Formats: sequence, C-alpha cells, structure tokens
Amino acid sequence: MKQYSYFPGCGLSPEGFGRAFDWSIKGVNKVLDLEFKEIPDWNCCGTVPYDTLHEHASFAVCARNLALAEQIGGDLVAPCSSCYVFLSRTNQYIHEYAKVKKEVEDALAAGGLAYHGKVKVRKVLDVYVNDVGYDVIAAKVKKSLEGLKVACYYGCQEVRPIFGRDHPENPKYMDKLVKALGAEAVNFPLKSACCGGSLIISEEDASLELIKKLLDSAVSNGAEVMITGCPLCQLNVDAYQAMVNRKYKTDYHLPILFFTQLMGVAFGLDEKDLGLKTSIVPVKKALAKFI
Amino acid sequence: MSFEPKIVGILCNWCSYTGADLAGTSRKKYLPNVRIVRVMCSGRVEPTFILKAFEQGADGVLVCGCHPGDCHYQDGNKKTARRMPLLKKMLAQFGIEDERVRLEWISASEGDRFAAIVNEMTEQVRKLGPFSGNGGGANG
Amino acid sequence: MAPKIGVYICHCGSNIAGIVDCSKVTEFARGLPNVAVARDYKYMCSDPGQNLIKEDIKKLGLNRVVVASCSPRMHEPTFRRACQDAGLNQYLFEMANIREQCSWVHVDKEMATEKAKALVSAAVHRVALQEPLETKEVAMNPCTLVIGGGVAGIQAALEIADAGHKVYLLEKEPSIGGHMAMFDKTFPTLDCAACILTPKMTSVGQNHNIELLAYSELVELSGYIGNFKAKIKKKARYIDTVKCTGCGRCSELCPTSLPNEFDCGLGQRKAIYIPSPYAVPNKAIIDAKNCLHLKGKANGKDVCRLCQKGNEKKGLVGCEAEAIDFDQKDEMVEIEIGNIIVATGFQQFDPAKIYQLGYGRLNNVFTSLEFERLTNASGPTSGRVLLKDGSEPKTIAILHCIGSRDANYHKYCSRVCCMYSLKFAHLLREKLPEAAVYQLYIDMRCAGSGYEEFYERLQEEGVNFIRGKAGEVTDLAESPEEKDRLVVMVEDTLVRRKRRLPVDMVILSCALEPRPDTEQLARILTLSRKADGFFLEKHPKLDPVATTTDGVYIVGCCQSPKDIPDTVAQASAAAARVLALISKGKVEIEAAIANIDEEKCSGCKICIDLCPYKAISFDEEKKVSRVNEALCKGCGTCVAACPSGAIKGRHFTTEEIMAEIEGVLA
Amino acid sequence: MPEAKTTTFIDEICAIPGGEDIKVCIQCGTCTASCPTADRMDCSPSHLIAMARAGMREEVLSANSMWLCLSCYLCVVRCPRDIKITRLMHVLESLSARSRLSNKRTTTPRMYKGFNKFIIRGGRISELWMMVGYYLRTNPLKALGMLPIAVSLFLHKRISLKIDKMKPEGIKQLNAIIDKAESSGGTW
Repeated sequence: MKQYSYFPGCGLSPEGFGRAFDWSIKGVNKVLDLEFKEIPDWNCCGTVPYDTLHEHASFAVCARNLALAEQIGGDLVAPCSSCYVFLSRTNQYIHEYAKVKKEVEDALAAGGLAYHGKVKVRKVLDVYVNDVGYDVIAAKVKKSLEGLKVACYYGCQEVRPIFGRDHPENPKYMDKLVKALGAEAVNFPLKSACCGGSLIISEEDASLELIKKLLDSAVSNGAEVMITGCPLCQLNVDAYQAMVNRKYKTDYHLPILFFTQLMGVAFGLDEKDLGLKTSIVPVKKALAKFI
Repeated sequence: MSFEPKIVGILCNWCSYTGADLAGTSRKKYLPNVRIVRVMCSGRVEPTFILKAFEQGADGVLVCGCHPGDCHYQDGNKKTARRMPLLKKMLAQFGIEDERVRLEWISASEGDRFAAIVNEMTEQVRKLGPFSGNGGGANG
Repeated sequence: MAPKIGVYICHCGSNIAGIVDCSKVTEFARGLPNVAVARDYKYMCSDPGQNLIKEDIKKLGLNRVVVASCSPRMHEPTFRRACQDAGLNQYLFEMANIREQCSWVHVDKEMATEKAKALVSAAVHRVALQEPLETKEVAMNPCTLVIGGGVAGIQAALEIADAGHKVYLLEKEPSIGGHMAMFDKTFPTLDCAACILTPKMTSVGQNHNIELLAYSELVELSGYIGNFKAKIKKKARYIDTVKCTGCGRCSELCPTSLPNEFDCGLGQRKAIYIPSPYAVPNKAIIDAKNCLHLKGKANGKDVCRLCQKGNEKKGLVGCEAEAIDFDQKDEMVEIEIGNIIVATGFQQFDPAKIYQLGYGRLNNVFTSLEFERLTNASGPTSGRVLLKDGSEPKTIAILHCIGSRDANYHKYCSRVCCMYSLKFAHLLREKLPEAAVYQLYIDMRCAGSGYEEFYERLQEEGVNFIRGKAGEVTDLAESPEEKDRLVVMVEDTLVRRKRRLPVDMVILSCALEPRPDTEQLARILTLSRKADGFFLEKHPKLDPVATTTDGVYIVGCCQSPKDIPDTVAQASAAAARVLALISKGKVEIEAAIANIDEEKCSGCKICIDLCPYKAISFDEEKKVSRVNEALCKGCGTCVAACPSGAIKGRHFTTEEIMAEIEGVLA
Repeated sequence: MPEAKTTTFIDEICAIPGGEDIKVCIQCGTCTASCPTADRMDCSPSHLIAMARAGMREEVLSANSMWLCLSCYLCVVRCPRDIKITRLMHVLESLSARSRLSNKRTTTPRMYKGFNKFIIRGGRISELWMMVGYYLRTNPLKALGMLPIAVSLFLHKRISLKIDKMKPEGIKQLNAIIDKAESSGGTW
C-alpha cells in the first residue's frame, strides 16, 4: 500500500463545505489501495487573504504544515487547489529566496519545529493518474458510466501556476480519467477558467458572471454533470447556481460533483460514503442509471 | 580577512575559453579566484597538470570543456570525462577532497554559467579551507 | 640562447587601467625571471604600441614577447604579426588575457591587480620555454560547398561561380528557392519576390560552375580549411533527372491528392509532382510515402504506375521520356572542397504551441507563411484572400510577436515580423479596400532603409494600429456581432481599455527559429551555437560571417533572424572571403600540432585509436606511430594519453603548460 | 520631488519577494487581455504596473484593481516576460492595506481581514461564520439575501454551526510561529 501524508484543509475538514470530497477520497483510496495519513492538528494554509495581508506569516503558517508532513514522510496530498498552490509555493519561495527561508526557519523554531524542504506537494488527481494509472483505475470499474456526458472542470489553480503536470490552459488528464470510467468527456473550452473563487463573497456580480459562462459552455456542449477537483469551484458552481438562474433568468440544474464521487459511483461504492446528497443541485437524476 | 582560495582553471580554447571571454564582453562580474590556463582541447588535460597545480599551492582545479557532442575536435571532451573518475580516485589517495577538482562543460554562449560556476566553486573551496597537501599529495 | 623577454601591459584606455593598476603589474613583471624589459602603454594594439615591441626586439635583442591585454582570440594575430615583422618567430609570443578575463569581470581593484600579475607571470614562465615553429602551407582547393539553396545560398553560389570557381550547391528540398520563393511581395519596396528571385534561381541552374545537388544532405565532413572532404547523400527521387523534361504530365496522371508543402498545405499536389511553378531543377519527384506503386511495391504488389503507363481509358500516354525509375536508391557521393558556406536559413515557429491563440483549433487563424501563399498569385487561391468557407474577410487582425519576445518560447526579437506585418496590411488594403485591418503590436520596430517611411505610408493607408499584444483568440461569442466570428482579446494599452475585437481572419506573425537539424549540422561541421540555438559567429562585431572552424562561414537566418537585404549582404561578404582565400591559393596549416619522438615511442598504438582525425598511422617496419601533419589539428588528446611520453604537442608541450601553471600560482 | 518618490515606491515593491518582477514589464497588455475581471478594475493590471513605475504611490495603492484579482494565474502563464503578476497583485494589496490606502468601493479587504481572524484564533476557517461576520460588517441586508444559500448549504450538511478548531497546544504553537514571523518586520 502506497502511503502519503494528507492535508485536508478547511474545505475538507469534518465541518467544511467540501467534506464530501474528503469522504469520497477515502472511499476511492480503499479501492485503489492507497493510504493518506492526515497531518496531526494541521492549520489553515492561509490562502490568498493571508498572503496579501500577512505575507511574512503566510509562508510560516504553510511551512508549519510542511514541517509536520515531513515528520510523517512521503509526498503530501493537498486536495484543495488553493491549499495546493500555497503549500507548493512556500516550497518554491523557500528554495528561491534566502530571506524567506531564514524567516520561515526562525518562525518555525519559535514553535519548536523545523522544515528541511523535503516534502513534495501533490494533488489527488495527480496521484491517481500518475502513481496509480488509468489502466488500474479502469480495471477497478464495476459500473461503467457509459453514455454519461461529463464536463471536466479543472478550475484555475488545478493547473496554474504550477507547470509540468499538464498544459496550463488545456489540461487533459481529468478527461482521460472520465474515459477510463467509461463516460464521455464533452468539449469544454472553459475547463480551466476561473469560477470567482473567494471573491464570490465580496465581488458577487463578477463571480456570478463567470459561473454563468461556465454553465453556458458546459450545458451547451451537452454536459449532464460537471466534475471538479477543487472544493471552492464545486461550492461556487453548485451553491450559486440558483442565484445565477435568478439573476440571468436561466434554468440550469447541472449537478456539480467531485471527480472522486464519480469514481466512487463507477467503483460501485455506497452513495452515502460518497456524500452525493451534499450536492445542492440534485445529482440523483443524472446518475440514476448508475446508482 | 577571509581565506581567498587559489583556483586554477584549465579551459579548452573553443567553447569554455570563448565562454569565459563572453562573460567578460558582457561584463558579467564574478570572483577573481580562478586563474585561467588555456589548452586547445580538454582532451589535452593530463592528470599530472592537476597534481602540479596542487603541488604549486592551488586550493582547487576547475577543468572546462565543450558540451558532449559539441567538441571542436569531435570527442576530446569525452576522453577527459572518461579519465576523470580515475583521476579522482588517485586524488583521494593523496588526500585531496573531491570538491577541489571539478569538471564542467561550458559552451561558447554560456558566459553567465561560467561566472556562476566560478563563484560556486570558489565558495565551496573557501569552505574546505586551504589545501595543505597533508596525507601526502605531490609535496607531502 | 637564454630567453630575453619583453613584457607589455596594455591599459586599453580605461578598460583595463580602470580596474587593474598597470604600473604595479609592470613593476612586478620587471622582477620576473628572464624579463629584459617591461612597459605599459595606453593601447598596445595601436601602431605606436606595436612599434614599441618591434623596436625593443631590434634594439634590445628580445627573443620572447609577452603582451598582457585583451583575449588572444581578439589580438593574438595582430601581435604575432608585429613580432614577425621584427624578425621574431610568431610562436615565441604569448598573451595574457587581463581584460575579458580580469578587468571586465572583477570589481575589487586590489584583487584584480593581483590576478593580472599572476596571469602575466604565467605567460612569462610559459614563453621562456616556447620554441619557434614553422607554419606549413598547403594548396587551397578552389571548389566551394554552399549548404542551403535559399536566397543566401543562391547569392553566395552565384558570386563565387561568376568569379570562375566551382561551387557545389546543396539543397535538402527537391527545389532551391527557400522561403523567399514562397513570398508574394517584399518589404518595403513591394517588388514581387518571384520576379527578383526566379532569375537568380534559373541562372543557378544554367551556370556551368555550379553543380546543383538538390534533394541531398551533408552526412559527414573531414579534413580542414583548404582541403575538406564531404560525404553527401543524394536522396532517391525516383526520377531520372537527365531524362525528365519537367512537362508535368505524370502529375496529371497521378490519382492521389495530397497537401502541398509549398502552399503550407493550403493547396493540393500529387504523389508525383513538380515542387513549384518555378522549381529549379524543374524536374518531377515522387513522394515515396504516398505513391501507390511504391507503397504496393513494399509489400510485393505491382499497383498503379499510371504516371509510367498512362491511362488508356482517358487516352493519355505516360511519361514519354521514360524518366520514371521506381528502383532508384539513395546514393552517396564524396566531394572535395576548400571552403564551406552554411546558408541553411530558419524555420517558422509553430503557433499551435500557444493554445490560447487557437491555431489548428479555430478556422481562419493563419500563420504568416500561410498568408504569403494565400496572397500569392501562384498560390492555392490564385492570390485571392479567402476564408476557409470561400468568402472574403471583412475584418482582419494581424498579431505581432507570436513566439518571439516571449520568455515562454523565444526571448529574441525576430526582427522581420513588424515589417512583413505591415506588408500584409498593405496587400490587404490593396486587395480588399473595404476590409478593416488591425495591427496588434507591442513596439513597431522599423529600423532599415525606407522602413519607417513604409510604416508611415501604412498609417496613411488607414490601417488600425492597436498597441497591445493579443492575449487570446476565441470563438465564444458574447454579443450578436461576435457570432460565428473570431474574437481577439487585447488591451489597447494607449487608452488602457481591454477590448474584444471581433474579426473574420487572424494572421499570426510567427517568429523565425533555428531549423531542427541545426544541432546535427553543428556537430558535422564542429560549429558552436548561441543560447538561442542559432549558429555562433567567430566575433559578433568584427567577424560576423566566419566561425570558430576555419574555412566554414555562416550567412543569413541560420546565424540569426534577419531580412533579405542583410541576408544577401552576408552572403556576398562570405563569398568575398572565400574568393580571397582561393585567389591566395594557399593556406597556412596549424604548426601547433603533435609530433612523435620515434626513440621514445613504444608502439603501443593507443594514440591511433584516440585520434579523432585518423591522423596517426603505424609504421610497421619501425614499429612506431607517425603523425600526418596535414591531418593533425593539434587537439593534444594523444599527447595526454601517450604512456611513454613520446608525443609532443607543439606549442602546448607538457613543459610549457606546467610552467604556465607554476607561473599562475607563483 | 517625484524622482525620489519613484525609486522609493519601486524599492518598496521590489523588497517583497515576487515584487521585483515589476522591473521587466514591457507593457504589452497580455495580462489585461487575459484577466477575467479587468473590466471592473479602476486601472488594468498593466496600467497599474506603469503607474507604479511612475511612482504614483497613492493612485496605485488606493486602486481597486488588485483587490479584484481572482488569483487565476492566467496572466502569469501567458506573460511574455514571465512576471508573476498574481504575486505582484498580492504584494500591492499588502502594501495598500499596510499604508491604510485600501480602496473603499471594494469590500474584499474586509472579507480578507475577517478570514484572517479565524486563522489566528482557531487556526481554521468556518465558511458560515466567516460569511456571517463579513456580511454583518459590510452589509447586513445582504446577509438576508444570502440566507437561502446559507440555509441550503446547511440542509445539505455543507456548513455547520460548529467551528472546526485545532487543539489548544496546536493553536499555541501556530500563534508562536505567526508572532515570530510578523515580528520580523512589516517589510522584507
């Protein structure tokens, strides 16, 4: 069994809005024989707000998690895109800027910790397709999702700014996963466009406009469900869909799932374990054939 | 004042020496600890040159040639590369630390890289301290 | 005779003296062994500077000279000549590089001065042991190889051939002409590319001094300046070029239909075809990958051959010249030449790499080269600018800097894009007066004779200039007027507005980049390349067409992106250099080569396998190795490897190098 | 004396890791052309850079532009000078907040501040309480408008009244780290 350290982040915490992502990851891991060891008493990565208002401490708070992960060993899996970006960015800056390294070391020392820069931060999807592989995943499929039309919504921070894993604007690896599950990935030009992120709160109009564009593009291309690997993307497109309909006089009912939930369905896992009911736009109808 | 290591740089004429010149023409600043000796090809470098350098009080030796495949004489640099491991063994027996001898490929367009390597190696050797030739060496 | 050394420290104005304390170094030099005189002077390379040396040699009877100044790659020849003029063998001269490798790279004056002393001491120690050498002269082979049949290669070949010397013109493709042959007009004069190039192409075909090796590649090179041997592969064209009359009937008969490279795939050709209307040589060629017969032949079947047999049903006879030869094979030829001119040109950047620009994904996004064909009277649309659906565009956007000035692709500016983009705009205004034309640029770079004037002319012609680089091209409409069109996202940085620009056609002004085979060719010719991948010239200012390999020259876009005038100028420059060498008739060969002491040689033959030039042979009678002085290039690999120390690397003897090391540390 | 000002403001920006990129911008506008929210900004990202380099400190730091940055990094992957614009925006946000010039028309700073309180206090975020806090601070009526979403989230077990907190010793350690980091000065 391959082991990783695990940083659920606030979104996937027991009380978090993306907890279904956490549940379905655990379910899928059982099938794929993986173990994610949660970092003990981890803290919030700080994400954009902290980076902007406390840029010194923002590196330090991320480094605390990295230091704790280092003690566990293995790559660190951070499902939330924002956590992923900020944790790996901390690694990068510690490496590139001596002054950042120094400050972070001092700060950690104040908390009785040390980080030696050994932790590689990964995304769940990255681990699944690159460490496990499409063929293995396909082999585990119990109920092929044949005929299901899926829009793969990567979101921005799944592919940016970190390079190497896939094309930063036209990624394909979630599409390939969908194929491995037997379903069809529809053409979705906005696959890596932004959903508004946390600005849904402070810049509602701007964000709603972006969410509408996503829905327009996905539905007009025949998508029956949209999957994503980012809790914030999922929250925005799911929870604010009604608001979009109200504002733009549209009538969208596009279920927004975590890709792990879709995997779980294909692996024949119990829907309760996948938290399908936590979706605000009902998913039952779209997946009726498979559950 | 901190210890200023003396490093002898043996550079091939076509790629590395040209690269070092480029660092100059583009006014790329680097530490003055490396003194360059020019040979036509890194393939000309004899182990005895390196021992001689240490015997004469060098603290490090930097050998540079063209990148593999770019050698002006087809593959002289490969022959150097092949000699290196052997030489390093020998040096170890003389008590010369591995970091004191370095083989690098520098192309004619890599002035910046040459400067960077010089600085890096200088600091490395500075850490090691002066070469005493203890444990033998040519003068031990 | 005991060494009597003169040492000369150059200030190079303030270039050296600004950092290095030259008087201190001179003082130091006076104290060095065997130094008879040491002086410093403002500019040693100047006449008075050189005269200092000459007079001292004569008056003080110096028998060794050291100059501490710039890099030997800069002025070693200058000072060697000075020594020779004063009757001192040039190999008794040594240089200390205290500019490029000292004053220009260090800031601490004290330490720089110390280093300069060390370098001078090294040279003094070394020069004392140096021996006089006689350079041998060998005959210069008057034949020249020109690699690449674009405008650069054509120009160089014609100038040398017209001077009455043999030229082999090597071209990878089935016809010469290169990129220029694909162009419609040329900026800023707007004369038609074909009109000025095709006459040159024809005269290449007719010139008796030029042997055209089309559809051929260089595979191996040996020898040295004046006496190169080149191995060339003539790829099978399945046509007897002697018999073929270029009538083109074979193409009419061929049943296939394939994308035409010459039209960037916008037009069609057959599997047997003549590359272009003005191809030189004007001979057919068979595309083996797509020829039905050759494909069948591969699995033992005899199919098609319509081009050969003709088509009775249609009452058409096949090739009457009987030029078609399905059994033709690649053939190797060896030629001997004295000089080589490399004119391999460039390749266009592939904009499909920039996903957001939609090339290859969205209809009606074209590359600059595709547009050249689209607007060319001999092109697939006979010069009509049409969209994929056959209609005429009403709005066209020309996007600058695609792949150049971009850290993600090429950092350099491709130099010609601004100008050819203006040319495109002019052609569009001319052909589609009703259409709106936009130029999306970062900076207009119009440096050249008549270039800025051309820019102004285009402004007068009513082209819309938007200062901003396109961020994205999309087909996702957000308004009725955008429906079923392309939308270019750009910031008009002069009014600081983000704009969505609805257009019908997008032209991507693509970068010029090194050809993919540049690296391989660099190896065959032992050339260096710059960080950007283009061939490296010997000196960027003073020797831009020569290379570090004597007898090999680089011209045109294989050296860096440039326009046609600059390319032609370089071609002529290289031709002149070659002609000068030919008229001299002789070439000095390196005297600093290996020499074997037969007494010491144990006959182990290690050196023989090591020598990259097969310059060492074995004398079976005496059981010793011997160096062929014409072939040896003095790399010294054998010297370093000889177990019995029998091989001496002249001018780089073990003693000399040891002395230099000793000196540099003294 | 504008000159002096210019240098100091640029230095201020360059002092923060990632800020130094601002020097190499060629004002091509690729960032603006790629930005999903550029239309709503007082001045486009590239304009902001130009103004910063012109030393227009107040104008830059009081603009709403950086507060509209979604951190989608599209500009970063497209920038021909490889400038980390997103980071640059965060740098400007931080300078703006520190110099108390934050734009009044955008409520993002207040949202961010509320968010950060949670990290210090509990080490973790609670979407619900953060939103509640935010709307009460900015626009209580809005809170009512958001009620349906809050409720549906609640009904779907997406948010809870409970706040997920770290263990006390963890929080102590975290705050020790934060205090140390903060103490190392407002600027680098």
